[in-house]
Amino acid sequence: MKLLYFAWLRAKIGIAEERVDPPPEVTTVAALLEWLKRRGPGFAEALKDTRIVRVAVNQEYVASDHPLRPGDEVALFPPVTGG
Amino acid sequence: MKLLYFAWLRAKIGIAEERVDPPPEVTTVAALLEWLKRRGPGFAEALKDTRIVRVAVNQEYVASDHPLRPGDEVALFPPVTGG
Amino acid sequence: MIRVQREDFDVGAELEALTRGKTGIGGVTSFIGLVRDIAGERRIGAMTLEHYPGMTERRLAEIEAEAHRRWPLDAVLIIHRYGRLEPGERIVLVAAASAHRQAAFDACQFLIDWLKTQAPFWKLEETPDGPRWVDAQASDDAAAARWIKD
Amino acid sequence: MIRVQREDFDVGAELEALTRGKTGIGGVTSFIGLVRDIAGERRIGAMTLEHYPGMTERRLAEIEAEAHRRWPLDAVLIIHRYGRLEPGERIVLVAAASAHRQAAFDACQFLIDWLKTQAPFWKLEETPDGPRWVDAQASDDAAAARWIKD
Repeated sequence: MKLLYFAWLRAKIGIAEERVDPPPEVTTVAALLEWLKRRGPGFAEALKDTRIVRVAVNQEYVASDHPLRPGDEVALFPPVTGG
Repeated sequence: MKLLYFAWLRAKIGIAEERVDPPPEVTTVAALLEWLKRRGPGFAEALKDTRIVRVAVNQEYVASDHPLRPGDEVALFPPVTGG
Repeated sequence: MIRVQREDFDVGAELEALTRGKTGIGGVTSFIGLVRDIAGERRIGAMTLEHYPGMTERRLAEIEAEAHRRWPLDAVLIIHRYGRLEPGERIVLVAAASAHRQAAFDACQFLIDWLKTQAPFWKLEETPDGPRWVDAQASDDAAAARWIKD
Repeated sequence: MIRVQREDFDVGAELEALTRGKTGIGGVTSFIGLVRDIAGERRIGAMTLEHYPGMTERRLAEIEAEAHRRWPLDAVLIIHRYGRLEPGERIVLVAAASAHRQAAFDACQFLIDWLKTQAPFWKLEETPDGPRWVDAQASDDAAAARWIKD
């Protein structure tokens, strides 16, 4: 699974992109976020309020119950501020 | 008094601009329109429905009861269609 | 700024000049009106725009001033052409620049809506059946009426 | 047409290209977003726009397609820049061309409102107190919510 982090999530986590192989019980976006939080203080800080974390799977916005598959591209980022 | 005609009013009346000296009882826009109607068939045709005639005195839109003075510039035209 | 002219205008240069050196502007909304080759059912060859020199400039200046009174704008632009114009040619450019996007949008819509019912311009279309004066549109009156304050 | 690029764009040339040869277009409404030197109380030196390559283009293409579904448009344009931009620089250009003025206005407003809440861009401002990520605006959510159909 490919993970991408943007804006202040990237800054807090300290990496822009990584490949991970989460345990089999991580089958949804919500489970992935909980698993990531436990990977270190940067993750815990970046993901402490998941209500303000937006998630895209394969470049489409998804809700927290969205199912995940091993080959997915999952991006985590704050609310967008373009335009 | 200077009179200006635009668009199809000008085309029907056949002149773009003239100087007139109406009789003393022509003290308002409404009276001017009635007096002009009697000046010939082009005027009668152009002014037969005064509801669709717009009037500007000294380049400001006015209503039919607006008073007139000898030195005024009075323009008659159809509803505008710019933009 | 307002201008009434026979010549075409350069949209990019005009909008650039409108905002140059004003770094508090967050957005510029503009509307360009073009000559269409069809109006309702009628095919149009070209049109000639007549106007009332002097009064046109006065009305446009009043519309510009009214926009400034109603919204917090950094700049307003109205350029309107007259003379003979072919399909595809530009007729009018209106633009409003503001720190705030919604003010720029609302003011720009106000400018074109009021211009259409207030500025003394008239269109004579060249049609296959001969020249034809364009009628005022009830929809333009309705659009302008949105901006009348109670 | 959509484009995501680091370089500046030529507004006049872009709008000209949008309408060229399409003589059924009556009006083009456009919005240009610019970098402001002040945001709320904070003085801004410059900002860096980050984006999500790939997803950005997909979202903008969906916004373009949605505008075409909702209004009778002849053309839609979205150009958005990324990278470091100084006050006064252009960030974004959106435009909608239609036979009908109101459709052009509504579609243009929709484009920028949806872009602001949907397209994955983030702004990092340079302030006297150091770099600062711009917060999403509740007013932008409210503006976008106008276009949600029941």
